Amino acid sequence: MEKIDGEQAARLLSAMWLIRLFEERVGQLTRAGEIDGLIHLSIGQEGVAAATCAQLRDDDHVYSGHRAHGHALAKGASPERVMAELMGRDTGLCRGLGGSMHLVDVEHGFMGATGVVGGNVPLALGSALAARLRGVDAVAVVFFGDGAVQAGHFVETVNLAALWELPLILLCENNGYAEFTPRSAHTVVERVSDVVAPYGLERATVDGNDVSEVWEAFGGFLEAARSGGGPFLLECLTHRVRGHYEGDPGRYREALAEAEWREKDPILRLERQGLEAGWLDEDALGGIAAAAADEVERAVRFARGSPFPPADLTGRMVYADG
Amino acid sequence: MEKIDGEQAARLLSAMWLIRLFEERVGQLTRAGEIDGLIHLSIGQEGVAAATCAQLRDDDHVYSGHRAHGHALAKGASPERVMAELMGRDTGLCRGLGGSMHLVDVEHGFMGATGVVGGNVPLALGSALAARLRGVDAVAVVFFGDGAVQAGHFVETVNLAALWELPLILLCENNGYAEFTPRSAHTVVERVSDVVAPYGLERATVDGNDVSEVWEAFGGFLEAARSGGGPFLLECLTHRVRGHYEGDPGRYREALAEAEWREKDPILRLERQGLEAGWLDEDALGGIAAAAADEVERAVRFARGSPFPPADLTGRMVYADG
Amino acid sequence: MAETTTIGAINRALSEAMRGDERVIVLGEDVAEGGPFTATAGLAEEFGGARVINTPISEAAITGVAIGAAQAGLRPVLEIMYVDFLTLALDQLANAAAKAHFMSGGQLTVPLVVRTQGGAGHRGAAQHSQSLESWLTHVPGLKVVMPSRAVDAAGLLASAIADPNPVVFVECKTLYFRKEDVPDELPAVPIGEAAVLREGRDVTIVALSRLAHDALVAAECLAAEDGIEAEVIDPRTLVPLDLETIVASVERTSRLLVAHEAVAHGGVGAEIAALVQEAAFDHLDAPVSRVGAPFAPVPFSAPLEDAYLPGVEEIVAAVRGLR
Amino acid sequence: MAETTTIGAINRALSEAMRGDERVIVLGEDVAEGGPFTATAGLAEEFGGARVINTPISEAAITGVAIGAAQAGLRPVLEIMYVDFLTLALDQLANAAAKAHFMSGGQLTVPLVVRTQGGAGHRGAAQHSQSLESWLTHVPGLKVVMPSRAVDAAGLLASAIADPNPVVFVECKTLYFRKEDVPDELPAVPIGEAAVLREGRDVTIVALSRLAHDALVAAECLAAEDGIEAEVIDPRTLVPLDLETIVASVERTSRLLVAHEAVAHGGVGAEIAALVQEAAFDHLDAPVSRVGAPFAPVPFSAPLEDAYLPGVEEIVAAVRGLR
Ligand SMILES: Cc1ncc(C[n+]2csc(CCOP(=O)(O)OP(=O)(O)O)c2C)c(N)n1
Ligand SMILES: Cc1ncc(C[n+]2csc(CCOP(=O)(O)OP(=O)(O)O)c2C)c(N)n1
Ligand SMILES: [Mg+2]
Ligand SMILES: [Mg+2]
Repeated sequence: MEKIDGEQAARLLSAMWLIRLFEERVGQLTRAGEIDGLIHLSIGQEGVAAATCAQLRDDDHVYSGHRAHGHALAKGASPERVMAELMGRDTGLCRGLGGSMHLVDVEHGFMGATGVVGGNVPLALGSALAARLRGVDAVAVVFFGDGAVQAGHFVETVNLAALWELPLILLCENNGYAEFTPRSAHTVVERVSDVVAPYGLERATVDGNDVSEVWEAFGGFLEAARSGGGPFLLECLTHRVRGHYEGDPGRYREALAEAEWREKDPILRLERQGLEAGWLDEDALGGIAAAAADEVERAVRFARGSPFPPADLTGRMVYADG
Repeated sequence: MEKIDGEQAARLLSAMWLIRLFEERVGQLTRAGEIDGLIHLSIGQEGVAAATCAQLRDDDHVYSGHRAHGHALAKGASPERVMAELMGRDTGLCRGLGGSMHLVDVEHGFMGATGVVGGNVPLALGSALAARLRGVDAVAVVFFGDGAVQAGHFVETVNLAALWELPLILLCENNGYAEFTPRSAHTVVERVSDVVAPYGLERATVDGNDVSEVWEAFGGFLEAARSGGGPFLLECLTHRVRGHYEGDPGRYREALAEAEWREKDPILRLERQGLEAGWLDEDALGGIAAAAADEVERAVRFARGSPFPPADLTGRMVYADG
Repeated sequence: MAETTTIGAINRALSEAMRGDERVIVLGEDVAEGGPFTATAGLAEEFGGARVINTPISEAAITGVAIGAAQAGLRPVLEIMYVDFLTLALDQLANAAAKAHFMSGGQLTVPLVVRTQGGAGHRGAAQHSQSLESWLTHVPGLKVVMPSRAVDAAGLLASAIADPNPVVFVECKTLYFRKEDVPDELPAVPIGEAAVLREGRDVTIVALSRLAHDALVAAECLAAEDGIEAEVIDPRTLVPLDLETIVASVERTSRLLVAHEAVAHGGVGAEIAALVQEAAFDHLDAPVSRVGAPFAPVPFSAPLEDAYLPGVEEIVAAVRGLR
Repeated sequence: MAETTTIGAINRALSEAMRGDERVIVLGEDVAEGGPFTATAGLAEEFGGARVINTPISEAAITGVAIGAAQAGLRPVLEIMYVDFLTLALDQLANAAAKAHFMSGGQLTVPLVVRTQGGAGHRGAAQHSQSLESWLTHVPGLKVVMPSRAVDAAGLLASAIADPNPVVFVECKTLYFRKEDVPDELPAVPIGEAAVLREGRDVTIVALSRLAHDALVAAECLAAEDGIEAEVIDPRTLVPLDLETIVASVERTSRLLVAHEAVAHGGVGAEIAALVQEAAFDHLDAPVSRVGAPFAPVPFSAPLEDAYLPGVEEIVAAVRGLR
């Protein structure tokens, strides 16, 4: 299986720093009242989005759920347009109609997030079905959380995917919590990869905070799916640093000790790995983070400077004309 | 595990003959236009209904699906009132409002059939939850087919049952077909008992046409559920002799060869077993079948002689007054 | 002219659409076997298992699959065997299919057709006999088609498959084997246009699906026995609704009856009554009247079901009641 | 008198019901944690995990579980976190809960309460902002309650829990933290009785949930600026609907406006308009007018959502439009 090298490490660090800083900024802007709505941040989970989407093509369709900013950015969505969407501007990815839980960027194959837990899992299978019928080698990927696995439409889809042997990669970010309750309150099956065992699809559980592990496991599945295999399930064990949503008091769980998190943090880990491997030096690392910070500020400026959508947009966007 | 003896064999043969002859008569009456609606017969599957329900108490709640005549009769519903229901009479179990797919006999703990495939599986779990909270040792049982297993609400319920460790016995009659398509067109998981493996509940797959096998396996689970265990899944491999519904051309599958079926037929098998064991002689066997035939004819006479419901019943039965 | 059944016309429209556009696929429970009503008979044989796909009993997931396939460029025609089971697919239909184009700011389109069938009269009892179209008309983003005639079923199905939006196509089981003469070339019927099935000056009857045929019978009876000339309109499409045709008729007749098989309370008739009393208030000589099922589930027992179901009698009585 | 929020009143009604009847249990996602709006806060601590049950994200199954538990003698209060996700539970609600008593010929009862909440205005976007109550009013066998005031929420929740039928209790997220003075003893409020919130001779405004409060503001503005005295009625219960109170008012005022937040097309306002124009045709000096959301999903962008949502302005304009 292909391992990451220095060049990729740099790309992945850029992607992770962009997501991290972008979402920290979104958190601030939410508290400041510049962004409103239901905001779910993926801080701490950036490694999964980065290490998977970096290996995908624009024609590989990605679907996601309510915690989707990182997936959209990693798949190539412009930070400016994502930020503008979160601020409800006309220049947003969805012209301000969708918001945080409904990001879509068709141009880059980010086919959409959803506010319905697990709701997009069957849609991704539909995209894989279309790829198979159209005879192209595109692969469909869907991100979902551990809480979605107990929803009927998830298992229904796993059964169909296995039955039809379609090029779908089910990507579970298992952060151990669904809203305010731990996985143990939702099921006796600790590992999501065990839930799908009966359907005989190839599956793996990896440390989602270890970018190279995710990269390699996903890369292997992707290669296989590209060449006619599938479906696959990759479970990434990860950690939600922030509350379920911005504003969540978060009293229901104790935060990881600072030191412990520094050990786990996918960004710091890859940085340490890069230094040890001699891929990057402190300056290079600093440069990557700084560039990401600039990009985020550009995004904020762009969004702030963008107009709100025209009043008649609501009525015009209900139906596609054909 | 408790084995069947002569006395039980006689009871089970009576139950099976009653179901067999009752349903053969229902088939005739359907073709004759005396019974209408969507009629699903369980001829060939009688062994499962008989060997399970015979071991249940009236306060053990049983739920079923669209192929439910046998379950209702085995649980103690009066053949007269079932037949009257199928003919839409006021003396029917449900006063003619429910029909074949909606038989209910609360007095005997037959809490209901449904036309929604798998729809009653969670209801049975709710009954088990109530038993647990009320501190009684009643056990809930739900019958469903192999086709229901691919429905999301089935797996959602299995997860909940395992999580809450409730006294529920999931009883699958796997006849290999869902309407006109074989199980292989619905899933790659051949055995239903394998579908629930991840949830760690105790489970077994038995020959559903072998009454003593079903009796013993179910008896074991029932005893365990009664004394605080559960949930359990019992998969009974069986065979649907008739089409999916009465009137179904049945072109989609070849019937078993007469001889082969005589080998499998749960009634003939138990009769042979009873003769070999010396439990019953040919006369006794003939008597059992004849008594069942009489009971069916009584049921037909009762139903034919019963009035249709009063015209205003429809409007009066929508809400319970309280 | 050739005689066909409604189901035959639907079957023909499906095979013609599949022949004309290889992006069209058909999926659903037992569709490769033709389904319980033979709507898809022969399709698997002609177009193969890759385009005519049997599915397990997983209404939610197969609806989501069809939506995703549509977003990826196919034109899926999904069959939900009974509208009663659309309840299991409603999250996907209402939250995903209906809103995708809107929420994506126009980036996504969902050229999906969901074929389903409703209606009672076959002793199917409460869970196999419902008429739930009014739920769908309350969901912006969905189009809802509900034809009464074979020729419209074929023509509207063709239009629905060609439409870039999700269309729910509601058929009626008790009309499936009704015979009708149709032109050899089945004409496309545009979505959103009502059909005036009978002209009349005294009263307008807007009737859906099966009730449209009953309305025609009722109209003849009213003409013969009461000298009342009823204009009978089949909206054919519920969303978008051709209100103009209805209002224009009421402006001439000054009386309106809306008839459908669904439970009257909360049915489509309520919306049509509310719209027309507002648009033609000064023309109405009597309140808009409605014929629909009583507020109860469908009873199984034959005499109760017959009494429950609205039909010719109820229409005639309601028109006579329009003082 | 004591000040409470709507959510506080609901929380209190739940704990009082659980104290008074041990058959009452509460289940739903995160309910033992109090839920996202604190409706169930403190219940797990007082009544324990056996009666306050967290569930996984399995809307269909937990609804079925609640139905089965109700049929077995418990009185479950199920929370579906957002009405938008009731779509996943609708098969169980419409095909099982609503029809069990009927289909069993009266043998089964389903004393179940489904608490859920809807409404927009919080920038929750299209999938967390819907108002879907009209779907439920089209399902015979369900009762539907939709209060606007804290005192009614508490009193009706008590009645719903005591009712032997399945009751869907539709709350409004943007009213949860509204403050209201309520009597120290919360009175039970019977299901099926409307409340006249304001008396007036010139026009009747029937307004649901959040819009009832907007209607009162609009009424003051109309009185001050136009000298129009509006009677404001909150039906409180949608099924059964207290039509008598509404019709009696319209017979005095001769004008009716129905206002709710749901999409107007196919909304509850259509049924009320259809019923009233039929029952009070000769009293109406103007067509029944409706205020509701436009035919579109709820947009996320703040200015668009604000423009989308019906409120005081729309009510005032509609009343002025009632020539
Ligand atoms: C069908 C549905 N039910 C309930 C909710 C409310 N809800 C939003 S997120 C969430 C928890 C999801 O947990 P998980 O899938 O693990 O994702 P995570 O938040 O951990 O990333 C719930 C219950 C919802 N959005 N959709
Ligand atoms: C939710 C739902 N979808 C589809 C149907 C139509 N239908 C009725 S029975 C059936 C097949 C059921 O197969 P299985 O569960 O194996 O039971 P069997 O008929 O073999 O006893 C189907 C698809 C239904 N009744 N309910
Ligand atoms: Mg999680
Ligand atoms: Mg089967």
